[in-house]
Amino acid sequence: MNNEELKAYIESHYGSQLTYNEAGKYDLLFEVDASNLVTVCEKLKNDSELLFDYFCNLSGADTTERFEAIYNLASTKKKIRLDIKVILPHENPVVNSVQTIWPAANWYEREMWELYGIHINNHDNLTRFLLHDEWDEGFPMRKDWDAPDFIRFPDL
Amino acid sequence: MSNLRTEEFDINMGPHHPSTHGVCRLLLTMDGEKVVKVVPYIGYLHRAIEKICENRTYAMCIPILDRFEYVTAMSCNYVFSLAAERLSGIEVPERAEYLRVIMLELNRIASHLIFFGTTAMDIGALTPFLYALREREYIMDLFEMTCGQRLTYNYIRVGGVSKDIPNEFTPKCRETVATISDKVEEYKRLLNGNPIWKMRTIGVGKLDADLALAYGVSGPILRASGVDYDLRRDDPYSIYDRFDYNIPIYQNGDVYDRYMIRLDEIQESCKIVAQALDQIEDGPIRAKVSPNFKPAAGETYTRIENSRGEMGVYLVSDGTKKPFRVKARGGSYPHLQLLPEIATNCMIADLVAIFASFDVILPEVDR
Amino acid sequence: MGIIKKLPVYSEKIPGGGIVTTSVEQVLNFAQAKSLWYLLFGTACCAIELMCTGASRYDFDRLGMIFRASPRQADLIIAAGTITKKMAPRLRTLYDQMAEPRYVIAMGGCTIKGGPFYYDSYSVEKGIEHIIPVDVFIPGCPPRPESLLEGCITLQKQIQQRKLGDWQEK
Amino acid sequence: MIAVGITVALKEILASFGLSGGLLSVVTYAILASATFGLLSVLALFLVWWERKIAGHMQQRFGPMRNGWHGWYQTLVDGLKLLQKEDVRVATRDKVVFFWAPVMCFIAAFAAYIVIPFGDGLIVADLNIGILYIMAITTFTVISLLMAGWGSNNKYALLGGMRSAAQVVSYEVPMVASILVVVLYAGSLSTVDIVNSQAGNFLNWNIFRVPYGPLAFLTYLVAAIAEANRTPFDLAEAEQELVAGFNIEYSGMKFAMFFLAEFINLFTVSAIAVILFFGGWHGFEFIPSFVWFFLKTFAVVFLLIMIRWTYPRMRVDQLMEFAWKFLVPLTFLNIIIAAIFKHFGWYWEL
Repeated sequence: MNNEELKAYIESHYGSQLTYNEAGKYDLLFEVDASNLVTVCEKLKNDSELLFDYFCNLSGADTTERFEAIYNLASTKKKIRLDIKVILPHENPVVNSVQTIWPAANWYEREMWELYGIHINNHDNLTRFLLHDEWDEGFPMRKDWDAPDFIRFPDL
Repeated sequence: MSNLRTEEFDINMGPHHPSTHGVCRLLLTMDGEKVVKVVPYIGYLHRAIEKICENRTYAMCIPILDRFEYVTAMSCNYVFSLAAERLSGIEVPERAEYLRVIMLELNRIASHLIFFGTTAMDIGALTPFLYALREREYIMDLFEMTCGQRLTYNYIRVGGVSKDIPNEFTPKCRETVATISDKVEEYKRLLNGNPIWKMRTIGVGKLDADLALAYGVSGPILRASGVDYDLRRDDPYSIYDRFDYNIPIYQNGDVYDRYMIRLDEIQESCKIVAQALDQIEDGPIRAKVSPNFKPAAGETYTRIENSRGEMGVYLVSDGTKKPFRVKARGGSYPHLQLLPEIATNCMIADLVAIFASFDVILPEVDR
Repeated sequence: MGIIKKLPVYSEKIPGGGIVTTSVEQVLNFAQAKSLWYLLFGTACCAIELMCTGASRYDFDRLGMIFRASPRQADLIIAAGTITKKMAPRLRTLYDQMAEPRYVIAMGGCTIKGGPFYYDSYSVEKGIEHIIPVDVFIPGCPPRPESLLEGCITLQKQIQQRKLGDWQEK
Repeated sequence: MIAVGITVALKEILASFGLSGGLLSVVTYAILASATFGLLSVLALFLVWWERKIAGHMQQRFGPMRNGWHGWYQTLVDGLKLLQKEDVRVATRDKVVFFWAPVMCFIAAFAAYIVIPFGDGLIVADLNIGILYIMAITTFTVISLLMAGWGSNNKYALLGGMRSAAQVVSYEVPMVASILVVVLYAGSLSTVDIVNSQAGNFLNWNIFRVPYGPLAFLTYLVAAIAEANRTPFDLAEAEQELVAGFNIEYSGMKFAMFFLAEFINLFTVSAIAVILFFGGWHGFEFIPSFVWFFLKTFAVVFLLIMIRWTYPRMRVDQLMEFAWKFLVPLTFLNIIIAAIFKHFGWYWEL
């Protein structure tokens, strides 16, 4: 299944929940509403045409107006790739956990919570693990984050 | 004996411990020699590479990402360059593609040699470690000849590679590859027939395919569990389709298979390098890319097959000279996450063997 | 080793005692310098070069340096690699656990001033000098094995020039 | 050849100075003990250097090179350095046990040499229960390791101590059983008698007395490696698992004592192997007997060092299984075979 076929398939079967986003350059990128995320992911994993059984990566991003969570999925059997983006508000961002579908998501979600402050619902172990234990300076990966001993690279 | 009162105790393995390969802390709950519970704690090498990259130009990101996975720094260079090229649609010259493949495969060999050495050392045989590093030095010589560095290369750049190989590289590389291919046979003779080695590895730390996929395990560990999935073939990049090589698959998913698959991969990589040296032709080594290169706005998740599994970079460009977001995904991250699943209820010596067989490199986990 | 520390105090009271002090000093310093057992401590990239230096081609053992896994038995801590804020207290603990006399080599840019992670990093300790006292700095990212060997030989020379009791003050 | 036992000769010399009675014995044995102690200390230093050189050359490097010719006084320098090191005493230690563990290990390692004949007549005391005495005294090492593990108040150390206790207790059985085969033939527990029973042609050495000799030697060797805590049975230290095992909290001189004792034990088990299986000091007449003894012992030491740097380490449960399910039945079977051969006289006496 190449990218066009995959796009057509997804638009015909998941058109109501997934909307195509053309920012994705090499692989397909679809946007999903935060409330639909878990149900869509479950369907994508169990769809016999797609079988997205492999969770590559989850990254958060901060665009200063909103937060994004990007799920990179792959199928080892169908050899296809798909990215899903969830857009979250900048105030009080919350996303549901997908670790019941892919246990691999556990640490990625934990990391996203720690570095971006995106709260994860239904996560079994939302504790600090990358930053040191006494960390109380907020969420360092946010674009507007600053701290007294944080030295910025001289402007280029 | 059954009414003898025993007590479980906690033991802290790391962050400074000879067999955690860096600074990982495993909190073990032990019942005598048996490990009842493993909780990995990471972050002792969290260096904020992703944050740093957001404030650098694309060319300056590459040396930073070198330190993301220093054992196969070429892959880090490559995956970032590939992502930037995919965003902006840069065509890489033919010769540069060959040079990239040669360097990537040499680096894979170097990394697997380190795996072989450290695994043997963790299981208690010290000498193979020195043999493996001896062979690795030959590869370091080749890298040094090409880009002047032994570990962090900054060689593969956006649009090509930084320097052409010197004339004496090709004969020396052929010789090295042939030597290493032979030496792998020697390693197999050294350890495979050894009953103690077999006792310590066969059937230890079994990982079945379903669990492996659920936890996002990739690379040699996934293939040792019987899943035939190699990104060089299944999500093609570069020019890997021009070479004739096998992808070794093992079925049992124990420490022994994970060790064997890497030795086999060294030999396959040797084949690829030899073929690439045969096919390579003269030509330009770099497309025209300005130092303040600005890719088109967009985002991509690019992944390649690294020696430790899938290495990926999620790169977002907003059209300026600095990347908007760089998220590096290392193969070891899910592997370490999986460790508690298969390492509970084994002996502490098995835990060490399993940890070694995962070939976890901590900067890749912590970033 | 209280006796040795007191030796100059007593020996210099008797005529010609200075010679005794000097020769004892020389022998003891020589022993310390030529038998630097290093702690197996590596955090990042430099650790790989440290391993290479211990291996066949460069061979630390030639200088009489072998690795010990337990800090109690080590004389030298080669801080190889980036020290993060999370790791810094552990490094200090390791240093405190070592028995006197103890030495520190800061290997690589990260341990000197944060190296490539000086700017824009929220979690890297900018140099280890304010965590533990450093004897020799080795620049490089990572330093070549030759530089590391040179650094160790420099440390050996430093040790041999010490006066008795110097190492108690550190 | 020293025809007279060294003890007798020394006693005669001392008697000529006017010493007699109990004092004479005390002085004699004190002198001999100090001589043995000195010899062994030098020997241990040499063995450490030797091990490092052999390991180096096996691993395609050189080992110590900078201190003297091929680093020959490297260990001396190490010792002098360890002497200067601070003696770290953990606050939470068990004071008495922590202090006495290395001392006991050291004493146990040296005490075995009372009955080891270095050459013809070169023996401190020819006890009639020599081998039994060695077995008894070397077991003290395990108590000291256990003490070190307990006294350090460190979990790694405790694990190491417990491991070594379990290991040594298990391997004592096959070791004694393999020795029994030799004792059966010599008809005596005295080391001198055992060596003398192998006198004459080298085919009289127990190792060549087929079929039980080689087997007894191999089982002894395996058990001996386990007794000396060396790879593949170095579970008590197991660098990659337990950091440094039982000696994790020891520094300076106390560590040096463990370190030296380990190498003395290595020499002890090799020397016993030579006494039991390789005809002790016997060899061609024109070379002094003690030279033969040392040559043979160093050959066995060399073998043990080669084994150490070749094999991976066993796991603790496999170690136990190997001892109780394989070695013990095998050695018992060997005793039975040997007894049958002895009963029917199916062996040569050249």
